[in-house]
Amino acid sequence: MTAQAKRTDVAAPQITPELIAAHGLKPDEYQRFIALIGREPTMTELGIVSAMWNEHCSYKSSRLHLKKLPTKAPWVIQGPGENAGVIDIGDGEAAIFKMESHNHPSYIEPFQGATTGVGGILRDVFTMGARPIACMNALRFGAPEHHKTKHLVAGVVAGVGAYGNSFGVPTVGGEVNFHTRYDGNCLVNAFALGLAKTDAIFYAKATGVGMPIVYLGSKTGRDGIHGATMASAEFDEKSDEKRPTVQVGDPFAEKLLLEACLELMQEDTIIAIQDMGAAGLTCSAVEMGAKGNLGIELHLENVPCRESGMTAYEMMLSESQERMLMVLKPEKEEQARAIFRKWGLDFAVIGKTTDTLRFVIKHNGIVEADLPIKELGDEAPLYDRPHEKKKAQVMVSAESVPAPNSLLGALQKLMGTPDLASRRWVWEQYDHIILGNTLQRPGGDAAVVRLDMNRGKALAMTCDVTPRYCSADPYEGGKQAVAEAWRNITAVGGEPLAITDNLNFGSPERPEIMGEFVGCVEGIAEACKVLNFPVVSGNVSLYNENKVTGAAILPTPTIGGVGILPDWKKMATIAFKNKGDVILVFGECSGWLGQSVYLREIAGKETGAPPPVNLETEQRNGDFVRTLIRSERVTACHDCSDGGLLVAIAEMALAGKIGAALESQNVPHPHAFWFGEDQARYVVTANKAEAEKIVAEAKKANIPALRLGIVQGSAIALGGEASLELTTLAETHEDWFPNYMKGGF
Amino acid sequence: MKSAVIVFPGSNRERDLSLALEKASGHKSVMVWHGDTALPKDIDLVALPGGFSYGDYLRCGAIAARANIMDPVREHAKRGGYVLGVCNGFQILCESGLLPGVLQRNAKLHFICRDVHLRVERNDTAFTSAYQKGDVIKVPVAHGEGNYTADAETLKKLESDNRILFRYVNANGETDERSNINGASLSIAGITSENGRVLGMMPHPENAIEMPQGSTGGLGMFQSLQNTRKAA
Amino acid sequence: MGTLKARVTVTLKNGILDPQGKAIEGALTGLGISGVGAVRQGKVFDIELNAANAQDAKTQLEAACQKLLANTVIENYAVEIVA
Amino acid sequence: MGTLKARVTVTLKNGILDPQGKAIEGALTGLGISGVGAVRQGKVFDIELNAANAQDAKTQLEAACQKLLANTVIENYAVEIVA
Ligand SMILES: Nc1ncnc2c1ncn2[C@@H]1O[C@H](COP(=O)(O)OP(=O)(O)O)[C@@H](O)[C@H]1O
Ligand SMILES: [Mg+2]
Repeated sequence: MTAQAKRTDVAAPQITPELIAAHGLKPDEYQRFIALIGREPTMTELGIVSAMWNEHCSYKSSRLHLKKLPTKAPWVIQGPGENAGVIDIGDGEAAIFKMESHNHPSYIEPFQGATTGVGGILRDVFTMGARPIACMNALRFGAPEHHKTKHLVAGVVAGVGAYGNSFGVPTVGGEVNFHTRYDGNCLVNAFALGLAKTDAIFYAKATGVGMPIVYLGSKTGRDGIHGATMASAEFDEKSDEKRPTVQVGDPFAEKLLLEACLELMQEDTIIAIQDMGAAGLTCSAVEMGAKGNLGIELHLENVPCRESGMTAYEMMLSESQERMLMVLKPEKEEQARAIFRKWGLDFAVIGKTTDTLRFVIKHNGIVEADLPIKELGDEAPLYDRPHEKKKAQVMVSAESVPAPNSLLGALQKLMGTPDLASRRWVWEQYDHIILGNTLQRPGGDAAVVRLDMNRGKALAMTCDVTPRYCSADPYEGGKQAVAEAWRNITAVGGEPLAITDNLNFGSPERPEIMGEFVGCVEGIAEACKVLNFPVVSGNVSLYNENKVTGAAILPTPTIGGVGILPDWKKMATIAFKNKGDVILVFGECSGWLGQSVYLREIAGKETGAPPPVNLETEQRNGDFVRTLIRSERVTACHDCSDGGLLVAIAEMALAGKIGAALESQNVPHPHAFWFGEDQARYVVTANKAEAEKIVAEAKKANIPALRLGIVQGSAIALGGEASLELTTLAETHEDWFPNYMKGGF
Repeated sequence: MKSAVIVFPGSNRERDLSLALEKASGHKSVMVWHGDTALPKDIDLVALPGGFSYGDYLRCGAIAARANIMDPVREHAKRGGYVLGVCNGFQILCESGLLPGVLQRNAKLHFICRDVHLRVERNDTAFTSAYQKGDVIKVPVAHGEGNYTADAETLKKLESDNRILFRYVNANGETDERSNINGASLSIAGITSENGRVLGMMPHPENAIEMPQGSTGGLGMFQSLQNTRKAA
Repeated sequence: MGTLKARVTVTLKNGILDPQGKAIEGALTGLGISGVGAVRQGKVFDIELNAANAQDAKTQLEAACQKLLANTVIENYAVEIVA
Repeated sequence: MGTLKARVTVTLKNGILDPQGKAIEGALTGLGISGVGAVRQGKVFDIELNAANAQDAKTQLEAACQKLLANTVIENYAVEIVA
């Protein structure tokens, strides 16, 4: 059956070491492939293996460590390994979600890179039978003053918006950070969540021999050929010129594809379905066959093409968007075709499943590839790359950090810095209300989206990571990212259920970077285990570094967390509600300034050990706060993160348009108290009588609780300092982004 | 009130709109496919939903305005039937000639999603009878091309014929540059046909029908339509 | 009968405000391109068409402009057969 | 020094997907315009410019294309001095 594949029509290029290198294969990897197939590959086969064995598809540097992540819980229906993770949210319903990066394409062409990133993640979700109900996006850019930053921000934000807005899913949350370590390599991490019935979830695993393989969606062009390979190649000076054919997103086609797929899924017609993402047809077809222990035979002359003269190599590697592959019940072919016709989409039978366990590609009768299908995945290289543990950073003592002239002056300044300024400029470009179920819009802790108008059930979701913590201490930083996501969900009254992770790092071939990766993964694993917050899907993006400067990005393991609210009517929001309410903080305030925003922005130093995360404390404090919220005893709640207590209070005041009279605390270093970034803390408000009871209960439960002041007036007042008017503060907070982006295209 | 919601490929607020119609009237609206050549019988209101019909490629609403179903919609309007176009629906109404003018890119070129204030300029229409004249209501917008533009003569006529039904205003009910979020001529957020039975508007009343959504400012419109039916 | 190539250019009528053009004006000046006066943005369509001859193609495309490609309330169009 | 008029035409590079063009193709055929093959949509900018001479204007506008008017990753541009 291993008829030697040979091209006879055109002169196939000689397979030279250069050509192999250009495909991103190391010499020993190529030898491994030769040994596997026992002969020289054809061009198409070389293309196929380069796609299957690159970092993006094979996870060759990360696989070993990803195994450490906990992936199980009674409510997990599907963990990592499918298009997206699936959790049970009760009543026969499932939430299906995932996050994925589109970093490198977005750096090259920010608008299209971002659109296709959003498109890809939406497809991952609806491939499984879920109607998408929410998106988020975690964005990281270089220093604001870097010459490319503004252009990238403008393009990425417009692209995220253009796709989601047109597709018709609300974009309800995300993150934006600026740091010089992203100068040569921005990060675009897109999250999508959809809803399905637990008994109508669709998987990629093919079953049955001789079943038709159907191509759906848009036509194939020469888009992004080698996109998947590009995603694993470091940037050099030249890649600005050496532009591959950029993929263009077509949200309109995707919307049609969604409706057509969901309509088809109403009927019992589909055996397996898989979207075409990175390395398009190759990855999707191999995956369907390998998962089902089946061979696949494709006849490429039946692939709908947008351009003439496309070769097998090009068709197998094209990354044209808005396409799907499906194994169909043979008797349902006409019914399925009619649905796709109705939606104006291509529908073509391009092959069948076989019992040979071979991946056979024919084009006009010529065998272009004939490879063992399971080995393409199973025998992909697996590396245990050397990794170095980072030296522990010293603790920064409060007395070593200068106090500001005025605490409120420092607050005012912080609220207008790039990382703490309002992101309104960003999220107002996203339709965050479509479908009518967004109960907490961007700007709070977690976004809250109800399932429908008639029920109390709602989902909370958030994106979090603090890269500067991860850089200073990968293990603690990994824990912190999970803990913050867990906390943000808790802060709205949600029960955290599961996460998706998007691990963005530099080159794994550098031991210090690999050390960051391993440290972060282990930290994430530990936090997930203790908090019972398993990982159900994720994505790894490596080689995020700039060859010109040699600088890797900050280690950025973005966590997308999802939780549930049984009754959204009891949810908490960050806004101050009533004058006279008492402001409390739960959790220990030790005044931890190492790696704080205060230290960086006011004292000009980015040093020290980040705040440690005690997961038992997180759990205890969080459970306490959630119970308070669910029994409707608090009037507002906000977790305490970047910038510390005073920043959290300022955000609550701005959201509620009511000020706060804060009481001076009897502490040795007020600036450390008010700006320290200790973890596991929540700021809440409650009426006076309730507040007293709550404090007593907290003490009994061994949870530190402090009264900070009263909600009142139109300014923030603290001790004897001149108070800070909210209108002034709001201006500082709101104006940074639009001013920065003025004239930006 | 019996209503039909037209679904074009790329429409994406058809569910939001039909939910709002249903909430106010207690009746489900019929979804009608763009390729159909007739409306269902006894329809009082045809609603064109928001979205990006045909991707909003070429010009927003342009391709949809030429869909099969638009002929019967035009006939329905000619007969004096009610037509409501929201957001993309407004753009389609302009492109199909049922309303004058066009909707251009927002003056600042960005898509804008936020709550805005609208002033109800008349309450003697089927769409606004549940409001008071001069009411300031809060409803969200979500569009990239809502900048209403027409030639000077058309604008003058719209004004003199009292066909401007909603204007963007500040919280005090005054028009000003800041509240005119997309740069629309005369701060126009919504206009009607000469007989007042065709309304096109950019904001989304269907996303402001209960407090959890942030406002109930849009509910009055659906109640108005319901009252109209009762009165009729 | 053969395949012709045509270019249709659609531009805004005089007097119609052009928000995109205006934004570009400002941005160009901001980028240090000096001396920029009015900017007006329009569209081009490069179209391949099967037609008996150039005249026939032109007639067809003018119909296309009238029916769809241009919004004649605010836009002008020009049809040019290129090859 | 005088005011010149220029037209900048920006078109998609070959092989780059043009969803707009595709949608228009379909719509034109639906409207009964027969024989329509591929449609590709681009942009034109009609620009008034103060410049010493045509050559100078061209140089300026090419810079404008590079910096703003064209997305050179996926688009080509052409500058033409009209008057
Ligand atoms: N790219 C974005 N898209 C949508 N919303 C965003 C984006 N960036 C930030 N936000 C929103 O702004 C708010 C503040 O973000 P952030 O400071 O990261 O919150 P937190 O510190 O609670 O994690 C959040 O509600 C977040 O969802
Ligand atoms: Mg938070």
